[in-house]
Amino acid sequence: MTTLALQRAEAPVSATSADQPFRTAAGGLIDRNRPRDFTFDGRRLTGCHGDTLASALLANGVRLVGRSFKYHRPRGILSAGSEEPNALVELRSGARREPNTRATMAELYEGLEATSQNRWPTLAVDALSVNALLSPVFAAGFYYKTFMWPAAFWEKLYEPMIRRAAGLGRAADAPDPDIYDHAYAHCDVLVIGGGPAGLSAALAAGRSGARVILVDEDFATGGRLLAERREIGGASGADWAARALAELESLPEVRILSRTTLFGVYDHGAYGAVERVSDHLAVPAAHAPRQRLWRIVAKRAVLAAGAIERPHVFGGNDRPGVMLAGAVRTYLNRYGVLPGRRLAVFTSSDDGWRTAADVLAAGGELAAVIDTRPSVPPALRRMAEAAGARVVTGGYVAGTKGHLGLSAIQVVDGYHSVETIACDGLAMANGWNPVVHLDSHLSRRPVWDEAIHAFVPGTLPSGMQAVGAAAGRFTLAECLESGARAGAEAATACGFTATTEATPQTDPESLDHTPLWRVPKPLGKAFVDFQNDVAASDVELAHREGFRAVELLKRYTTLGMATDQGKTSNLAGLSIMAELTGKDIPSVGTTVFRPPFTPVAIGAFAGHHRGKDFRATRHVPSHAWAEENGCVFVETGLWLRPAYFPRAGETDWLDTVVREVETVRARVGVCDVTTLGKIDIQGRDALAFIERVCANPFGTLPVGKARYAVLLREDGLILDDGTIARMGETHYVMTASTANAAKVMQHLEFCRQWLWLELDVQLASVSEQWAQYAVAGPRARDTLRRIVDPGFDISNDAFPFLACADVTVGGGIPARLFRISFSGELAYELAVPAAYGDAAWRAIMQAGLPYGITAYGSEALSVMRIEKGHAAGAEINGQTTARDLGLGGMLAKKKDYIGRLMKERPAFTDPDRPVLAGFRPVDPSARLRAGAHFLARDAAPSLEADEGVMTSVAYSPSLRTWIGIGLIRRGPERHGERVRAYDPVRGADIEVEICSPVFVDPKEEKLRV
Amino acid sequence: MSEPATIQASASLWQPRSAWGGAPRAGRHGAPGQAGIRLTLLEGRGLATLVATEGNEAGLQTVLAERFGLSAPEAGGAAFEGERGLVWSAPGQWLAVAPSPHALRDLPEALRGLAAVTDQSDGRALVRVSGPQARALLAKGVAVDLHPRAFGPGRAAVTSIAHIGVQLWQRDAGPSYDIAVARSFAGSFWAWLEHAAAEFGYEVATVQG
Amino acid sequence: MRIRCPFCGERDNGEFSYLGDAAPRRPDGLEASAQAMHDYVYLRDNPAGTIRELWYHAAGCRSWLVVTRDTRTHAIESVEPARDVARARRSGEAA
Amino acid sequence: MRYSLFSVLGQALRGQRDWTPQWRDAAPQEAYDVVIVGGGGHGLATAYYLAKEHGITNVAVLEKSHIGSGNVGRNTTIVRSNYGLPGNIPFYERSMKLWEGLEQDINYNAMVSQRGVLNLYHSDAQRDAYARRGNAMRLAGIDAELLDREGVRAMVPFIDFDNARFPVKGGLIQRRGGTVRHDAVAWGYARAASDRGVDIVQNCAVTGIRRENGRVTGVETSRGFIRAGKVALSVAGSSSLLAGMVDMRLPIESHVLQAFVSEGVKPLIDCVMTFGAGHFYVSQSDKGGLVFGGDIDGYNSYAQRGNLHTIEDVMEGGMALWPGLGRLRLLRHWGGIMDMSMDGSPIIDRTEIGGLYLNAGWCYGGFKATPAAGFCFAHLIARDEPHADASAYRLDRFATGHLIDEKGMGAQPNLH
Repeated sequence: MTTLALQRAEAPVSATSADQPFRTAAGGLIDRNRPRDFTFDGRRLTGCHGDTLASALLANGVRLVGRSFKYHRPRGILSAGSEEPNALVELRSGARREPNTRATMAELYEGLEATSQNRWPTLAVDALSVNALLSPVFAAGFYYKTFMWPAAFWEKLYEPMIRRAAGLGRAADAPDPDIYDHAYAHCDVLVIGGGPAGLSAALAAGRSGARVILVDEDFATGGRLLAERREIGGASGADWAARALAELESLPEVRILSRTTLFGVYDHGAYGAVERVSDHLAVPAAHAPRQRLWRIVAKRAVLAAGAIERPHVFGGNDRPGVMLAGAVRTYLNRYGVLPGRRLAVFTSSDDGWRTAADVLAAGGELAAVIDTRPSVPPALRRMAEAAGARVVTGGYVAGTKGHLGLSAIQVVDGYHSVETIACDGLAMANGWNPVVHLDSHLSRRPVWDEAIHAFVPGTLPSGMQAVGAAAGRFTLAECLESGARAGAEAATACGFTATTEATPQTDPESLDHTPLWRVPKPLGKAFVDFQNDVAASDVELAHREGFRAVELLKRYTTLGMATDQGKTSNLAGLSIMAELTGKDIPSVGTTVFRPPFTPVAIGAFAGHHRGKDFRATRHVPSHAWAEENGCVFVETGLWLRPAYFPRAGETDWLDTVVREVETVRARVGVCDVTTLGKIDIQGRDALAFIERVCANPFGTLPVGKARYAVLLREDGLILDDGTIARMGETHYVMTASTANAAKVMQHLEFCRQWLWLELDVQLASVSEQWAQYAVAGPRARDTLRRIVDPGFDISNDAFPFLACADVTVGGGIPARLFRISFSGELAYELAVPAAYGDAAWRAIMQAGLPYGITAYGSEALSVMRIEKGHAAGAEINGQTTARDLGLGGMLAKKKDYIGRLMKERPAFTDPDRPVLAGFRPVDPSARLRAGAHFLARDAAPSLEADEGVMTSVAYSPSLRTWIGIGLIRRGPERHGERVRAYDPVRGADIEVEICSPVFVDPKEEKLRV
Repeated sequence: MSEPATIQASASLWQPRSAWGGAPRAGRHGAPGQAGIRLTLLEGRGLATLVATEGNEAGLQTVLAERFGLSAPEAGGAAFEGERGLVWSAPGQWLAVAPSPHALRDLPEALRGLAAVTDQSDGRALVRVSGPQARALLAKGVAVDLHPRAFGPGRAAVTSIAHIGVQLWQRDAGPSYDIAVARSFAGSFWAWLEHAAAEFGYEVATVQG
Repeated sequence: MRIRCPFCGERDNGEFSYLGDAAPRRPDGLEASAQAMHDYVYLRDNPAGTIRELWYHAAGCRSWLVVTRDTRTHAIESVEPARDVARARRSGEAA
Repeated sequence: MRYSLFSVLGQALRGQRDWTPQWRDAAPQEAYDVVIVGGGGHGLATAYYLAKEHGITNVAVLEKSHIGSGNVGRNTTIVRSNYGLPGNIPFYERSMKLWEGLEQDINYNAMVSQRGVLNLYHSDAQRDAYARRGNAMRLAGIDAELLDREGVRAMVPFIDFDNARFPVKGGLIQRRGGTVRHDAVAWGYARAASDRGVDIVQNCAVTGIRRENGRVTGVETSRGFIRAGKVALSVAGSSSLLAGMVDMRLPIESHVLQAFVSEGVKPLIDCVMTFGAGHFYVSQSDKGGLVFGGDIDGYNSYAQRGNLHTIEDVMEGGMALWPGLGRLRLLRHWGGIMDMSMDGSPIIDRTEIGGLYLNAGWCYGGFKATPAAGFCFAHLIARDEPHADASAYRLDRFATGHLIDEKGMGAQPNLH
């Protein structure tokens, strides 16, 4: 410390920068030749390349930056990093508006637009600053005690009022125009933090050849080395950092991610980080993402995230101009900015005196140094006094003065007399807290280190090590040494040969520090949590009311719950609670830090998956034809299915669907049913396997035949239904419903790999290989005769109902033909290799032309299945048994299968259970709707009167009326009875007659012709 | 097995359609400068899944080696001779790849009793990803470590990209990778590829067989 | 969370789907009792500590796996193919 | 001191000096008529209603940490009674009605905000399923409205109507649903129960349950043995562990559910909204943060944290539904441990052990249930018979098949 130059610089501020009156004449890491114009609240200002918004504002003498959350007190810039609680602004405008952006982290770019928030009408004159006058009322938790009368006023009056006042900035009100990216990265050693410890660790690990990722939240690498006047091996710290960075960049297996925040630590070496790829630009370059979310997997991690300085708790400590002492040094040394014309230092450590020295070195005026310790090293005192500064030891700052910014401090000396000292800047140095946030993410609690009066990492998850200031080792020498050692150890643990070099010589420093958790007698409100306006008096109140456990304190006062997660406030709150309860700080404990370390844009997490790309869209093989022909599609799971194919002159969807159904019932239609799951089951024990997974018997199914299949869950309810076709002696093809295809495959694999591994079964999903088309209607066979190659006899005799066979189409293209029907018509399903799906569809349309073929979609398909009383997704909803759906009779009696026992539970065999029936409106013009509940005609609506529910409805072209199927108590016994379909959410109450669920061709004559 | 070479097409109607559909546009796209990515659509390939029957893996290996000159690689492997090869898919399961479906026509019969063979030639869309930024591109979607120390030519993975199931294998140290994606997902997969490749600049081409 | 599939290597848990405790044994066969089936389907030890559980590598090799994991810390002790575990159980029964 | 505008203003003038602890931090007595294990919302509400409704005040609530340290303090604050099955409907409506009068009843402002719960639908099938549920609610006299697309647009014009992968077609809204300041529920019940004589014992972990002749006699705790006539377990998240102390296996697994809050912003959304085509639901707190969540992580866990896969899934849902969220930042995410039951519905029942009662299996529905769970559990404990509104929540329903499976997912807890 004493080695630092103390002489006053010749010209305190830049002579050429009249527009940046607080910019020093020289020095700093900014580029003075690259001015950057920006605006704050519409005011045009200029900064330099290399500035943050905060440093540029300070360079322009702007101290008032925002208004506080609750009391709307004027606030300025407290810090120079990601811990900033006060200087939050709205950045950019329109669809790119970003509320609550830390001015200390926003890299200045040409044209930057910033607006202050949470004020009206202006930052300087804020109407709600009246809240500050009401602060005696607005103590912690006051709202739990009032606003209760009258009850209805909460939503109408009190809450809207509170909500409007709360909330800081305004979110954008249009969709985010930028793109976000994701990337995965893997490494041996992950180093978190680009300060001296992190750089040392990365160098030690990187030199060994290990794959290293260095993550640093700053845009310039070096951490505190950029902010301090320090020496390493005879060079300046900043130069050392630059050399380290250059070497790291030259190592092929080292990746440096700057402008990147490691925000979360997850299980098993997984980490989340967000890279602000384009936030330092007005608009991202073409094709470039705004931000990229990195998912990093690391074998080892070195935490070198540094430390955060602690404010003092005294009256008016939130006034613009009061700053952390380290931040003052950052503005002086890195940005070449004097944070005030006349600065005072309030310190409890030797570290604070470093700020005094740097102020002088930068040409600033030092008004005073107030040290809470009774004695300070004489050399330090001499330095300050030589510069004309008032020095007070064993005293404290009790209060501050100033309107919208600091104009004076009120100092209490060792004799309790109050002295007012004029100054426009105050630097607070009350010790540093290691950043223990990340190592807490895996539920590890930090432990108290009495030597440094701070929490340090406790037991870390295996593979993780903390170094440097993050481990409570604050001296530069310790940072370099512990970083290098940890980096080498991590690389060695990954199998590399790493050596550590001797730690270079650093200039001496003193860590002497006796924290003052709060001043004894503050003058005015003494803030603990700046952003949430939690004062020391609120902690006292929480204590008085029994909210003494640290989590209760946090929740009652909102201490540490603001956007900074209490980075500068938590310990102050704990220490006051410790004092009030007579405990020591570690007994009070600490709250759990949660990810993310700093807030992360929601868009970054979502990445590519938004809008139409939220989830994949699956296309059916006939999609191109359908599009060409004006099809209307419908989302069905991930599939985009053709719903109906409107033709000219049709006025609405119902017109079209009726025409499609009538055409199928009278002539022929074709429908893409590729979305069904298709599973090839082969193997010696294929049949035994099918017998165990299906509830109905298959032992008698011959080769060349297909059968309806019901699968139950082990709890006895229906899992899915489909068909199983026996294509060969040991070769079956099973279909599953569109919605359940993946679930059924997983279930079959479970049975094969876990339950019955003794069975020789091979499963292969062929859902994607085959395009499958239902060709249905009286002319289906005629149509298919022109598709299936001539060698195959598909006559009714040779290929009867439920037949299946391998055939060829189009002159030798292999295909599968199944004579199965969902529509109740003479129908086939033809499967062709998917590449020929488009061709086959066009060929079928052409082949069916003479018979008046129509394409039909899922709507017509659904109408026809309802006309036939076939259950589908609305009935097979995970709450129904086979018996409920009228399938009880087909279940096997003499075999064990999944779900056999549980389906016999009393509730499932209760004769009063709602079961499947059909419904017809008594007034044939009435429209039915699914979701209506059934009530007796004379029943008053009540839960007790509920007899069941309509599950599916359709307008039946065959019956010229709406029809429905549904579940109703004792349905099959009640055909002919009338009940109400009660649908109050759509204002309907319709009398319906219970009937058979099979409305069309109940004798199934059409199927077999 | 489909045999396009021998099909006597009854009409010009019966033309196969690319699994990529109309999504890809040939040519140069994305950021200007030297293209970092080359995307080559692999058309007309033969694909089949082989699922070994219980306890017959050794016999399967022998027949594959003797009759087809192929070896079934271990978990996570891909064994290729030119454009023919086998890619591990699951325990006891492989994806057979050949320049055309025709080249795989003898497999089912030759492996009868040893493995269930299922044609998948139409079920997947294939793309080859190469170019100086190929690895960086795939890192945007593939959670598997593709660094040369962890993954190289002859390695394969079944995983997902952008919520879409893929099978990928590395062809050479260039690096170039082949990616197979289920046909119905091809359009969405392509949308992701374009999104991810745009910042590197990319070119699109097609090869047959 | 990362799960090391014995076939595919370490993958994010998002590639897997979860079933639950691997301890309950399905009472196979026509002679199984409803009580035993009820216990198999519904009752769980749900330990705070080590559990052997069934996962399915849905987005990978479609293998069912038995993962031995601590439910308090998520630490994974082992991952085995479910087939091997089932086979070992059976041979244990036979012996 | 009674809370009122008068007392608040009075204390403002007196420097807030006269406030006293909101509840007594009691030391455990030797014996109680009823010991409630678990000082969460449910346990505290149970104690309150035991005292208020049944005059039973010789009651201790034992909490291993501090009150409200479990799920009542880490949920997404939603209250609603929009269920579709008869086993659930009367219970949750009981809860809703208790919420509506809670603050005046316990003299504590828990900020019950009936701003509406809107479930979006994206297909005809989903619309009909919602109609089915809404109609069931209406049968029970509960408010439910089915909105079309334009009705939804009027409420939440900022969501994606034009470019959505799964277009919004409408929604089911329960206007009486809303949010409640979660911590305040625990504190308010604690204060009200304490005022009626209940002992709230913090830092008192139950380590064993003593039985004699098939009946409970008390609990072993970290602060010694406490005799009890009746023991009531109200420890969702850890129910299996407590049940394990008496060798009971439950149809429950413990799973982690993550929750999220964004930075505070000026008012954006004035209802609770759920996405019907992905895992995302959202509301805005009075402080301005968007509070949102999605699906459980899906694996058994007792760690109060989850993993990135689920986080991305939730955010993708959020961006898909509401593309303006992109630049808003996630402030914090955390996890809570859920009792996930085998049919997705809770258990409020006696056990086979005399005097031992179980309140468990809440899945992620426990918060909204707090008043009714306390009310019905107190009834069960006091009278030894289930309250009519909770009579379906039997432990033997898995054996009888009287499941209450709203989603139809079956015996797999992580799918509910």
